[in-house]
Amino acid sequence: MNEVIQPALKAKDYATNQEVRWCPGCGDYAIIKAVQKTMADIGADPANTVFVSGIGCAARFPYYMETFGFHTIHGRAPSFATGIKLVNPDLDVWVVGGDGDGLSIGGNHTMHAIRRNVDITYLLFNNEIYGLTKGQYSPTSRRGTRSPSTPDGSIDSPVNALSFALGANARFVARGIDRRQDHLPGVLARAHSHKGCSFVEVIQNCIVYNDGAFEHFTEKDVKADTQIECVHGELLLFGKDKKRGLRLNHDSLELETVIIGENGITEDDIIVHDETNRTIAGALARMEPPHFPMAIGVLYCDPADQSYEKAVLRQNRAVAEKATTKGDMNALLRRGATWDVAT
Amino acid sequence: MNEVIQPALKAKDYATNQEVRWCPGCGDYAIIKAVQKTMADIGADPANTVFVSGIGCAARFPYYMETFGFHTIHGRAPSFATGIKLVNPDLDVWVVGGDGDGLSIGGNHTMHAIRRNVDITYLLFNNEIYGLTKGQYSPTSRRGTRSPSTPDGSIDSPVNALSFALGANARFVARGIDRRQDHLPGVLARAHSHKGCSFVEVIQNCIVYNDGAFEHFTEKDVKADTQIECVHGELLLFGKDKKRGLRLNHDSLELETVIIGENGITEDDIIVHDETNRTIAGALARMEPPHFPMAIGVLYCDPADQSYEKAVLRQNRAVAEKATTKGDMNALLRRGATWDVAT
Amino acid sequence: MEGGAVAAQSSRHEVTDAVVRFAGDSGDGMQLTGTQFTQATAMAGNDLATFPDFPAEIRAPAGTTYGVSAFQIHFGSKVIRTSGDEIDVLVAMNPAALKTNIDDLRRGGLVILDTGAFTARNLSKAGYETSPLEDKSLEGYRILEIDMSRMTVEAVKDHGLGNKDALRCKNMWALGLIDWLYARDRTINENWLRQKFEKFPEVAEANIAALNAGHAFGETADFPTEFGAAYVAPARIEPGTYRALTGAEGAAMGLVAGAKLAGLPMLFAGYPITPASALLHTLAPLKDFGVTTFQAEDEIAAICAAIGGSYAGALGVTSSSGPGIALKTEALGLAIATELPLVVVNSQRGGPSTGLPTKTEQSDLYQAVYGRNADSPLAVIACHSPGDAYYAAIEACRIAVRYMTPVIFLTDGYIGNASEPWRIPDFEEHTPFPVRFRTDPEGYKVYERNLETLARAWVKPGTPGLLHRIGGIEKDHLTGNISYDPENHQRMTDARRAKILGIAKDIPAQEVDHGQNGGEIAVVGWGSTYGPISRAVSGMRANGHDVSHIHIRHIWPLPENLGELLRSYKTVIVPEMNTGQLVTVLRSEYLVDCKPVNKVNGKPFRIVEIEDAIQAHL
Amino acid sequence: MEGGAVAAQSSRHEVTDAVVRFAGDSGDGMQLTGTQFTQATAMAGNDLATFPDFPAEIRAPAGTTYGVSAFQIHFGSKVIRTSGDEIDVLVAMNPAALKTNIDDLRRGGLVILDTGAFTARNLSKAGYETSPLEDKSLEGYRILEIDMSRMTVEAVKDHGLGNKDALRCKNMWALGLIDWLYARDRTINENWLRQKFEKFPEVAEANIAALNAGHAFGETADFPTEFGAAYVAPARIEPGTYRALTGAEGAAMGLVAGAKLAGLPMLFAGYPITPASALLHTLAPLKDFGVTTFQAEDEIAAICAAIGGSYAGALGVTSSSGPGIALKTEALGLAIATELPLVVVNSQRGGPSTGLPTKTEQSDLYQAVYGRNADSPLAVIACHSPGDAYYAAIEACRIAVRYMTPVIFLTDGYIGNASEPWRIPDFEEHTPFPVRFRTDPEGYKVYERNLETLARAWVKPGTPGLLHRIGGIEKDHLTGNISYDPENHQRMTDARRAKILGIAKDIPAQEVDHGQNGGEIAVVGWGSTYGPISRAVSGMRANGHDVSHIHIRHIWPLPENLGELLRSYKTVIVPEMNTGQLVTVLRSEYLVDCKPVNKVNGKPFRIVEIEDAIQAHL
Ligand SMILES: Cc1ncc(C[n+]2csc(CCOP(=O)(O)OP(=O)(O)O)c2C)c(N)n1
Ligand SMILES: Cc1ncc(C[n+]2csc(CCOP(=O)(O)OP(=O)(O)O)c2C)c(N)n1
Ligand code: SF4
Ligand code: SF4
Ligand SMILES: [Mg+2]
Ligand SMILES: [Mg+2]
Repeated sequence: MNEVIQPALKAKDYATNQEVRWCPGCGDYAIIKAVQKTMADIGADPANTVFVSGIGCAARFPYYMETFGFHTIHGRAPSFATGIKLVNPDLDVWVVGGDGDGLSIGGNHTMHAIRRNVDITYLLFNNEIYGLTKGQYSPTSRRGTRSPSTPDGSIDSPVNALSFALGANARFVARGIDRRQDHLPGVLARAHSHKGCSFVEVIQNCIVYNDGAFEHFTEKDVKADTQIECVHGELLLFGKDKKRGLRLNHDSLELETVIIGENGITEDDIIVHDETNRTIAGALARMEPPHFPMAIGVLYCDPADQSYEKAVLRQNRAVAEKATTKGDMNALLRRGATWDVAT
Repeated sequence: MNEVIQPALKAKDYATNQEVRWCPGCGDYAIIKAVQKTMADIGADPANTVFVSGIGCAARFPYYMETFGFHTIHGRAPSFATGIKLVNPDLDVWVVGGDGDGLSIGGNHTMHAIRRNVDITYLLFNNEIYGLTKGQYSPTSRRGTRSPSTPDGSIDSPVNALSFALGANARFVARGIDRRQDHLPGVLARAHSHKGCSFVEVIQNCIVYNDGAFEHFTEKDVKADTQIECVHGELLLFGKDKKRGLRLNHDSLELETVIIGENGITEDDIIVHDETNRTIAGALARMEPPHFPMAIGVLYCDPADQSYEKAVLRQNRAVAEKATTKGDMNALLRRGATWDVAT
Repeated sequence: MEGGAVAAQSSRHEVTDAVVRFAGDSGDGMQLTGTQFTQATAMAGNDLATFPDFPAEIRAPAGTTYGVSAFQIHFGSKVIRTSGDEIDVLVAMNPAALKTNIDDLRRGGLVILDTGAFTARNLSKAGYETSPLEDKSLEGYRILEIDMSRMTVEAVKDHGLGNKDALRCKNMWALGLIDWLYARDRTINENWLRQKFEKFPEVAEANIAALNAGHAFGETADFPTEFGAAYVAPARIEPGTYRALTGAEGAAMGLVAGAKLAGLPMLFAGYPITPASALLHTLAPLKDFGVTTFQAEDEIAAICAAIGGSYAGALGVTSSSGPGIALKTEALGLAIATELPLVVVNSQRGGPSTGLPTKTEQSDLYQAVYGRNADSPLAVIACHSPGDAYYAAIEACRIAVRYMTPVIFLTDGYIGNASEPWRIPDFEEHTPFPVRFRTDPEGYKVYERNLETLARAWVKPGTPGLLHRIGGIEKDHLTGNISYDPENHQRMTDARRAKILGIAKDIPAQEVDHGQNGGEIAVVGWGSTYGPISRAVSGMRANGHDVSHIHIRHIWPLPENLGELLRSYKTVIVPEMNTGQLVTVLRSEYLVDCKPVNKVNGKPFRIVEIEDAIQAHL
Repeated sequence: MEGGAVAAQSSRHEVTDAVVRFAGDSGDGMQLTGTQFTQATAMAGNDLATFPDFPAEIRAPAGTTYGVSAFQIHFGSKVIRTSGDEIDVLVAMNPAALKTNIDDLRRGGLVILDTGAFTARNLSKAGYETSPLEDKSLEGYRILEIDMSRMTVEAVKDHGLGNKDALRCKNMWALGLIDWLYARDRTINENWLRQKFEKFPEVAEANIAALNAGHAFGETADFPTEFGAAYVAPARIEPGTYRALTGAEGAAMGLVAGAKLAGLPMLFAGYPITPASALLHTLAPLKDFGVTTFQAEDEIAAICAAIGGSYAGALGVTSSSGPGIALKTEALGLAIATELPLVVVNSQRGGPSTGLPTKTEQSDLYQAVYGRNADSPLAVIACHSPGDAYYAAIEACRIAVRYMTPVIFLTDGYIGNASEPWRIPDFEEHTPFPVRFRTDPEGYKVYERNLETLARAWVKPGTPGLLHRIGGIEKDHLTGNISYDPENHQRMTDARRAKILGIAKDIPAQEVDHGQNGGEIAVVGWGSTYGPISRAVSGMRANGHDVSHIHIRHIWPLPENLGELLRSYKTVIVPEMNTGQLVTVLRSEYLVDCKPVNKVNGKPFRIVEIEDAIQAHL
């Protein structure tokens, strides 16, 4: 066989030559690093990959990826991505956007891309703020957030990105953190390999407008006690020495954090993560410090038999095969009753 | 005391003199009847009540209510309602719309009104079809729905209205059925009395474009076995002689239907409905025949301390009181550095 | 109905044309009846034009005036251009139908009505205080009172239908009668019934029985002489194979043809809205023509998906009507900035806001030409009839792919629903305009322009060696990278403008539709006013008036010779079904004192209204 | 910088005006420096105009050209109308700032630069291959090389800041120097620093030390003679109390004033977008003025909430810039149909699509006047400067509530960010226009119109006896019930049009801003081109040319006398920062051959560009 061996690409081969224009220290740098590493890990073909984004700091992402890129308009990236997939289902389509882009103006498109189960990998960078427009609060900002548009503190309660995705019948839901370079690429690779819409929330620090918003669970000294890595089939344990864990209260059906060895708690009380369990996924998604650790990793994965665009294509083919006109324009023009007018 | 006693209004007093223009036999007739009955039951003041709607058959609702009414544009009713409440929180605002209006074009506004917890009563009439535009499938239509826009059957999987609302952090979620005149007014009254955004899905038969879509659980002969009425504090039982019930599988955390008396099942196995339990509410919302009965009644009710517009008003007042300008325009105009130019 | 000179068929008297309107309750099947009569009329070789008028409600309570559905057909042995100003024969299936339609009947015209439906209850539902059959309100019209209900039930009684179902055959009875009146070959209707009710043969036969009974009734009925059995000679129309075509079908097939001629698959993304949905419905089954239809969650998602489709290498098409198009404007700006092809179909309807969804209007021209933020030029094309919709849609596709630009294609509710006999072209005779995607990496610059068209190259994602990024931020005129450079922005703004204005070189010079270059009066129209203007102008020319008809298809850019042409007339009048929109564009472009003639009541112009406007300037 | 005749202050030489630009890295605090110098200049009684120029990035990597932030101020003893065509003095804090700004410096102008920042690394980041301090590229300019970095660190060393923090005081050093150069009273800056760093007194004192050091340096520095210590006499301006005002502040206070004058609370609903967000930010704290601000989930929700607010009896206001306004068009149609008051503020920016968000443009006039589906008339008002924004916003509110109509209020990024000294009016002197809600049930008809204004009555929900329903479907001209009646639609269409056109009777006749009625040339402008047109016209008039300046505030409807006025000039030229939009409206309305003069590079016109355009027609 006369095959040309392509040298494997490295993470940096997925970076464009364009100057990256995020603020120095922005969490987006870490995320793009993780994405580029993931691309190398999975051996992504740049020519077959498209990054689609809306508007926002996060949405500048495509400019920095040595792939095809479409920087569209605010909130609508999932719709463009759907169009792209319907025309060419073989393309590897990633959607990238911020919390404002994906959950404020774009919430509806996010929801519909999820429920249709379009085969895209949706990365939502949640910095709980509008970065690009200089720091207004976002739908994920916590109550009381002071920002230029809420100088006296915000009043509305935030939406939880993953609860929202699950409510929209997501079949793949995961969470990662900008600072977790050791963990994030794994999550991204899983998301990418999922057939259908995979929704990943990536916690991202905006150093300029919301610095430290996540430090209570991302700082080195606290992270072991405030993050729990969900791994399918493994016990839901956390803490420095993995002595803490999640137990289910069978009456209230709520999760509880417990300490192994205290009050007679043993490993048997701890639940094993089952990423196909929708109910548990919902409860994990809702957990927040200080009462709970933040759940990261793949919270839910339950692939449907088929993604939307593939099913559309299949139907198109099946119907086309049975059609009597067989794509013949003259037959189409003449369909139905016709009559002749002679000279 | 010199009080003028207003004679109590009857259901029919809440009907306008406008000719109702729904198709004969449409489920909307039953719903408006239930709403008018509820209005009478709760003694609603017509002059203080506003019905706001988008566009669709359901959205014609305000024309038939002898209250204030605003028939707006497709999908945006919750946004108008939010504006109304922010200006006058004392008005009793009801939002009415179809599944297309509220979950297709308007999904995002629905989501944000819910998460902000604006004090409105949102009635979503779900007929699983676009009635007004003559029968295209909707985001709640089941897979395979044949319609003018999907002549070969729809492909996307539907969204579940109540799961969606819960995913958006709804604090009140309920379901009623057009044909259940005995049950629906009770649900509506509960929804109305809830402070904050109450979201009610009303199952509605579109006799012209989707007739019988719900007959598998609304027809007389099957309804006892295919509907379960959720009542806070009571056992989740159903069936003609209330011998069937819902049990929780403590391993899978999924609900199961069981029959009392069979396989050793007793009433003790049946769960008691706790409308403040978010996890159970999620599971109830997802139930569907044939494997499960449809859950109707108040699935979830867990009021927040305060609704959005009330909290806004309170903040406005508190900040205004502390302000040094005290609403004095000349003080505002002169705020900051000024200097005088003499003649 | 003009009296015919020679009786061409035995005892029948000849007429050159006639206008018949079928009117009844929404449940009475008037649209079907009209369509069937149209079919039979077309097969008889007459020229024709139709005007269906639906109620706004889905299914209003029976007997109400707002539940009346009507279908008008104008046919003749001469060339027919409009569905007719006045009705000659009104078929009224109930009092509400009579009430809402009688005003359009010409003085002396014939009403055929079903007395069986003129019950006290129906009269009162229609808002009649006294019966029009008894008071003198119908004086001046000829009335034929027939108990169609009873006769229908009688006719179908052997077919075992219940009374309700039997009564539903009433429309076929009426059809049979009118078939007889104009000597139509009713086997066409019979065949159609058999096919439609394939699975319910007894229903088919009952309907046929009613049809035959109505027909038989004609023979014995006591028609006023001038309305007796008539004969309408075939029109002298171009030889060829014909079909009846609605505007929605014309536009749909034109889009499919356009994509084929470009060698592209089509992604059609829409969101239902009256009257635009018809296009989605017509295209959805055409899966064997490389058409994928996508019902999006809203209009914004629809246009974005269509742009995504174009980006991926298909012909992206989106469609809506006024309020939905409004929602698409932001995304349209992106298609303009990224210079991707896109066809945006606007089926105009009455506005503002929800307005009058089932009524027609031409009031979205401003929106099409000017309705965007920023300097955002694009091309605008309007079709003027169902058949023209086919060719105009092809032209829209051609411009979109050749110039890498969005094109707004304007049609309206009237064109969309109206039908006309259409000479079917041979697809092989259309000139293809195949798209050549760029695949050569050598020297590729994202925004480098073709020197002739000023279009950039179209590259499909997935093409090795051509990785690039585009977006809505201003881009460098070559590399396509983000550029905040002031001179570059000026350059790109100028280029976008020049590209669109340059299309004027690539479209036909404006012709005079009827009349001559220069003279006293030009009547300038666009879109669905074609019929009445054409008819009014030819009528007045026949009477010796110096008046010409110019009809504009290319609304933007305008044809290069148009200014000169307009200046060659003493007076230019511009009838529009809006408050004066094209007139703004023409006045501003050419500083010609074009006079607006406006009508905004949801109905097409009547010929006489155009004639009056011309008269006023003679 | 024009040479002054008399040295008014001891050894200082007098100049009538000067243009200074501060340029540095986004992190260098140039906007603050500029604002502080503006404050001190205003207090000195000079007239002035400023032009802040932000980078598009939030915080670009230090040292890059695209991270440069600049602030320009033009001040003088004469009336100042623009921020100046050319710079007299450029303060360049690093190589990138030099590189991106030097082209705007006049030949012979002065550059003051911080040599401490001209490191090899910074030079290369700025894209310099050789140092401009060493090659001959700066020939023709006067250069003052100062190691500000070192001198700042030196000056603040006693205040215990780290090196990085110490260096951040560099901008205050530069401010001190320029304060000295123009004899500014720097206690104003000191007070501000003390207030700003109230909680960090050591930071305040370090900054003050830097400020003083820069000032002290001035005394000993070796300035080129013509740039030595200058004195700018106070301008002869109207007596009164003044403040510095940006366009965003002007518009915000004008809206608040408008609501107060109408006697209404305000619901301001917006969604952040550059450069419109400033309005939201300015209004959000004003809770004691009856203002409720609502950050909606998107622009559509924002306008809908604002309309809901108006429906409920407040003044609904929404605000965005081009792409966001595009999203609001569908809902705008509803406000037009339901005839509710609404103010829609558009802070225009460069387009199409995302375009150039931080650059200015006037390209949304088409969108404002024509940019909707259907016949959807509304009023359009444009402000031309920060101070004018206040009065224009009040006028927008007045028209909205008096005519029950949406009003589009056009401003732009330039006006929004620019500042000027503003004579503060006495609020009590404004004429109130109190809204009277209808409360009387007697004979209430929802769409009955006031005979003078053609407005319908405004009824708050909650008013007993006035229950009614409104919506976007065409409504009966009296009852407001849904009406599909053709004549009613015509009547309502005509009424909506007449109502808006009738506003022309209620606005001031168009005046000539500068010059006379009739003559050779009129230069017609709108919006932020006011300054350069005004300056160019007065300059050319001073040179004896017959040219006049007309500036239009009421874009729609246009003032009644405008047509006649335009016809009284031989030539009318219309400079716009777009490809020719107002010109379309004027040509179409008046058939006057107005000539467009266009500039679309994201920057305001320079005076000389307008002069050249006038010259070309002399
Ligand atoms: C239609 C429209 N509305 C508003 C904007 C302004 N805008 C740009 S990005 C953005 C939000 C940014 O927040 P997010 O999506 O969270 O992204 P981040 O910058 O935080 O990464 C907004 C409001 C826009 N560009 N277009
Ligand atoms: C912007 C806009 N898009 C589309 C439409 C057309 N439209 C009117 S109602 C409707 C959907 C109706 O379905 P649903 O909301 O489920 O209400 P139903 O008629 O079933 O009660 C659509 C698509 C519109 N009026 N406006
Ligand atoms: S503003 Fe925030 S999110 Fe945006 S680039 Fe800067 S640090 Fe990152
Ligand atoms: S179309 Fe369906 S939903 Fe609409 S009125 Fe008729 S039956 Fe009801
Ligand atoms: Mg964000
Ligand atoms: Mg529906």
